[in-house]
Amino acid sequence: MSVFSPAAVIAAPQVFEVKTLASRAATALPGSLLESALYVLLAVVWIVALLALTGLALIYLERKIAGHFQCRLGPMRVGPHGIFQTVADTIKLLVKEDFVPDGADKVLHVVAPFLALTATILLLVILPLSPILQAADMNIGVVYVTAISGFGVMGILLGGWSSNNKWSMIGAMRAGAQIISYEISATLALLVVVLFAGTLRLSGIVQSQADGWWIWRAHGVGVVAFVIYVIASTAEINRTPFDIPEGESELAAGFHTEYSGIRFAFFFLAEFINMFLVAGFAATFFWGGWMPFHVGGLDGFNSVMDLVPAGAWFAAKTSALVFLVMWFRWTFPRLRVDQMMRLEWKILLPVGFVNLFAAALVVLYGLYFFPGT
Amino acid sequence: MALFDPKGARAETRQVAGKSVAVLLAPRLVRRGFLHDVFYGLKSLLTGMRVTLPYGLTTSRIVTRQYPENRGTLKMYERYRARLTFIRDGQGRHTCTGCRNCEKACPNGSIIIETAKGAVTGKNEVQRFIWRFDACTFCNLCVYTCPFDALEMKGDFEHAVFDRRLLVYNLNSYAGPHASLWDKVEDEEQRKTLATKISPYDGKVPLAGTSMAGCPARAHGEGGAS
Amino acid sequence: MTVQAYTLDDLVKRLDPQATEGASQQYFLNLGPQHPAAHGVLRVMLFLDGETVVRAIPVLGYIHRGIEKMGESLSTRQFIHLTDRLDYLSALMNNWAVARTVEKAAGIEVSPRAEWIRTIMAELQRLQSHLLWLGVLGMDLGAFTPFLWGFRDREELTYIFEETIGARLTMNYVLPGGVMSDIHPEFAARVKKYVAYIRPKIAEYEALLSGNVILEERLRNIGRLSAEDAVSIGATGPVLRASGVALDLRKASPYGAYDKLEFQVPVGTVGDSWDRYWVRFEEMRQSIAMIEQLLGGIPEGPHMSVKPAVKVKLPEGVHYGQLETARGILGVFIAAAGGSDVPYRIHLRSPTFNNLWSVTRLAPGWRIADLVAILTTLDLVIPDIER
Amino acid sequence: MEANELQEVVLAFASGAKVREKTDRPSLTVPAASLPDLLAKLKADERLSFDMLLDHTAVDWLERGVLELFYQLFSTRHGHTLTVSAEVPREEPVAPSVSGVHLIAEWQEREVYDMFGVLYEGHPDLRRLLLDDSWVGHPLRKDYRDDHMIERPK
Repeated sequence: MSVFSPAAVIAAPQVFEVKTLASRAATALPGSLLESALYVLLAVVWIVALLALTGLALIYLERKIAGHFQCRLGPMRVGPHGIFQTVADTIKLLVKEDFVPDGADKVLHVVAPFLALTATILLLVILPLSPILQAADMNIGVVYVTAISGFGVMGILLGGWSSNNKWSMIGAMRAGAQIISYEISATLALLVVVLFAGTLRLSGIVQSQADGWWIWRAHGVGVVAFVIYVIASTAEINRTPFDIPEGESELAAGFHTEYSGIRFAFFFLAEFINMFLVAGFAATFFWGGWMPFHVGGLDGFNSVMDLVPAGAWFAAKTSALVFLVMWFRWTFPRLRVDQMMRLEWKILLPVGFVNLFAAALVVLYGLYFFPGT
Repeated sequence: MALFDPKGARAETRQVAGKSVAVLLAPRLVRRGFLHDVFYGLKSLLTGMRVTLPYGLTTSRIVTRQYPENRGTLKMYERYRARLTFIRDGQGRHTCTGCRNCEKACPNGSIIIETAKGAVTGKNEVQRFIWRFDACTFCNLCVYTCPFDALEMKGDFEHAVFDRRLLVYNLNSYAGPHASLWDKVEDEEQRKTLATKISPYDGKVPLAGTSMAGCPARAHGEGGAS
Repeated sequence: MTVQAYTLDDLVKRLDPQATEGASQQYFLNLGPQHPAAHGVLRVMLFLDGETVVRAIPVLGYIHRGIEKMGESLSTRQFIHLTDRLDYLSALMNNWAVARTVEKAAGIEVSPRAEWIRTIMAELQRLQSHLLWLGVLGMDLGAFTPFLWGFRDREELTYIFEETIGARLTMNYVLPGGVMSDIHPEFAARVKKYVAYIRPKIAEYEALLSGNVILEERLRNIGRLSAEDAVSIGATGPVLRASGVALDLRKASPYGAYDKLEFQVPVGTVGDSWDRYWVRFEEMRQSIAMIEQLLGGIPEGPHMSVKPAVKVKLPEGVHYGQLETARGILGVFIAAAGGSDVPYRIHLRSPTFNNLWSVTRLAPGWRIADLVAILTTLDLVIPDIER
Repeated sequence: MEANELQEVVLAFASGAKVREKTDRPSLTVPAASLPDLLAKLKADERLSFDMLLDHTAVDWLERGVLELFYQLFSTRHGHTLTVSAEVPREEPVAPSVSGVHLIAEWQEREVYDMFGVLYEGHPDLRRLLLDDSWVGHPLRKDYRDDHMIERPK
């Protein structure tokens, strides 16, 4: 039963069947090894393309948006409105001398940026962009996300430590304390959604929002969890107001002071893709991911919403969140290192725990919207 | 009660340095416990975000000007001190007498004047007015002290060259007397002699105005941007 | 001789963690001379314990140009153009300080119009200096946007200077006897327009920065300078006023047209970074109010009372003049041998010299990030310190 | 307090002090040895309360063979000023440090040491301030010469 007239034209809400590239490869395997290999290759190409393209796009966007916030134009020279600026910069970074400073721990110095980027790539694998565009899915998805995002700090710590530079060292130590602390709050916020969705599988979490996104279905708890997640994950990706490990005006670049050329580019790329990932996960957990805007029961309305492809929903939500994070950066000053820790341990963490407890009560008594469906 | 009250400054009168002074006391910040601080802290952040949002979303507040593109319309203010030049009348005559007041006024010796007895008038006249653009600090004292209003600072831009020796100028393209003396010269030939352009300067600073590899010759004395 | 001078190396050796047993957690770190928060070439040697500053040793001399030595062979009129290069953000006030001292020494009368022009220009420049400081403060504390906004608003002011003076930064405008050129015919209209433009911008800064909880956290109670210490250090300007001493030469011994103006002196209560921030912020408002009052009545008259050809001879003796720049009291000490316009010795007491010294008092116990906040609220201009 | 009155009051304080002529402020010359005591007394006295050492510098009077140290004092309470000067011989320029009285004297004295070579007895940290430690000579002395100095053409 629908309230909207197009119901006659539009069929009942689409049922989203999730087919990840990995599962396709797995199903193809007994039949055709070639097909399976093709799917694996496709997944690899997809991840690399996603990495490169989002990287390029985000860096360009950040510059443009920063420019506009600051009454500037941003890049304007390379290509129309400077759209090839990032490409030009990438080429510059590629051909730049890639040096290891004197007295640095050579192996670790070289490995660190790869570690940082590896964590990012591992997270990209599981990010559900649409029902069909997800490289892999797993039943412990949330645990995986939490574990891997904590792994990224390794690269930063090693990079800072191996540089043989006191500024880098301070930056790395700050990063270690910061990322590990905020990991807790981010996880607590995600657990709220896990409670509601009843699954750790990311595609399952998205599908659990077919009747409405958790941010509003879960009453106030969802909003609080969302705010905590946004704050904590902004801190996790070292962006203003939590760019303490880099601290341009304090540490002169922090952990990547001594990096140049391609390895600096890796840190840089990892940082931007992390922003995309954080926005993507926030969208997935709280804004329904690729799930269109649905209201449980309003089938006609829901099917109108389904006309917009799932991937576009994801892109729109993620872009909005990316803009939010950039907006933070171009508005706020930076916190001090101990204030940042205080914010985590004295404000976010208690609020997060209380919120999780409240969420448990809400789930227990089925107080959220459309509990039956 | 918000954390910061902009109107919270208290006015009072204080005795300082033997006088009573009207002062405005800085407001202190209000802290009233956890919930109050978190709520108003968040609110203050949102206030800041509200201020920046219109900037981020629209392009109307951009103030950047794109420089080489707007070169044609770019106007410097008339008083802008960029390049020392002679003021010339319609016939291109200057009013410098070579009195050296500007040379003496120059704080760092950027001006060197060479004078000689003029062949035609028999009076002391300026041979070469050398201005070292590379050393000049644009303090304007030469223009200020000139008793004959012979100098001015022009507002052109784009003076970059690849060799600082090219920044040594000879301001007078002809070695001649003060403009008022010209009228006393009646002979047409002599006038021509007066207006003859002098050769590129080859005195103490040899390269001024001449060409060298990679640097095209520039007319000395006139024209800034080429 | 019993008095022994020593060197920085000696000091470092004395503090070296290897030399002092059981203090192995402590280390040296150079903040500067090339550091984003050093605003130029200030070098602060930090002796750190973790991130906490144990001792801060400012090391100067990276931009010392010997202006005082140069002044011994330049006439005062020529010397004035060098003062542009001290505190380049209050170039005009530096000019004025020397010009005033020379005028007082040589007994030169200055027309009310010249004094009016000097005053309004000085206030415009104070506003310009504080705008730049506000932007830089934002950047030092991690907010990049106010930095460019500050430059945007300051740019409009430099256009006003450029139109009348012909220079944007190194102005060399105030000479003994008056000012170099009369104001541009459009000056008053432009300033009026600017005042209308800047008021809403100040409100924007207030909403963006003053009210921001992060900024408050970064500044509140950081680097408290007590009034006694501030006076003993000889801190002046906003730094002293933030410590609660309302010493402002514009009030204490009015010069120019300040005696005709009504304004309040913003002072702090405890002398922390927040007070220094607020005092400067409020000074911008007071400057705008002063500019508005000044625009009300432009006196007629000559802008210069000394002919360019006249040498301003300094009578024999010691002359001292002072004036409130954007950063505090600039003192000009002239010892003249007499009969010449070239001083025998000229010395400049720059406000930031003393203000910087307070770092050695303020920094210990705070973290690197706080040190940056302290440095930025001291509003340092390094060429002014080193002359 | 009027300038003359101020001078009289201060003269009563300092033994061996004379009024320094040819200055535009109340000034006196005192023996260098009495400086710290005098400045401390001037600071402590209620009527004078010279609590701020605005400026300290020196002048090299080459012909007389002395370095004259100038202390510009200012009272933030009363707003009056006082110039105290003291002479030390050029050849053996030793003066007592006043950094115990006014904190900033520590740096001002370092600058004067740097530029004039005046050695301050009891200074806690007597190093060069603006020039490098390896610098030879004290540049603001009138007879200072080095290879890079250019004479201003007359």
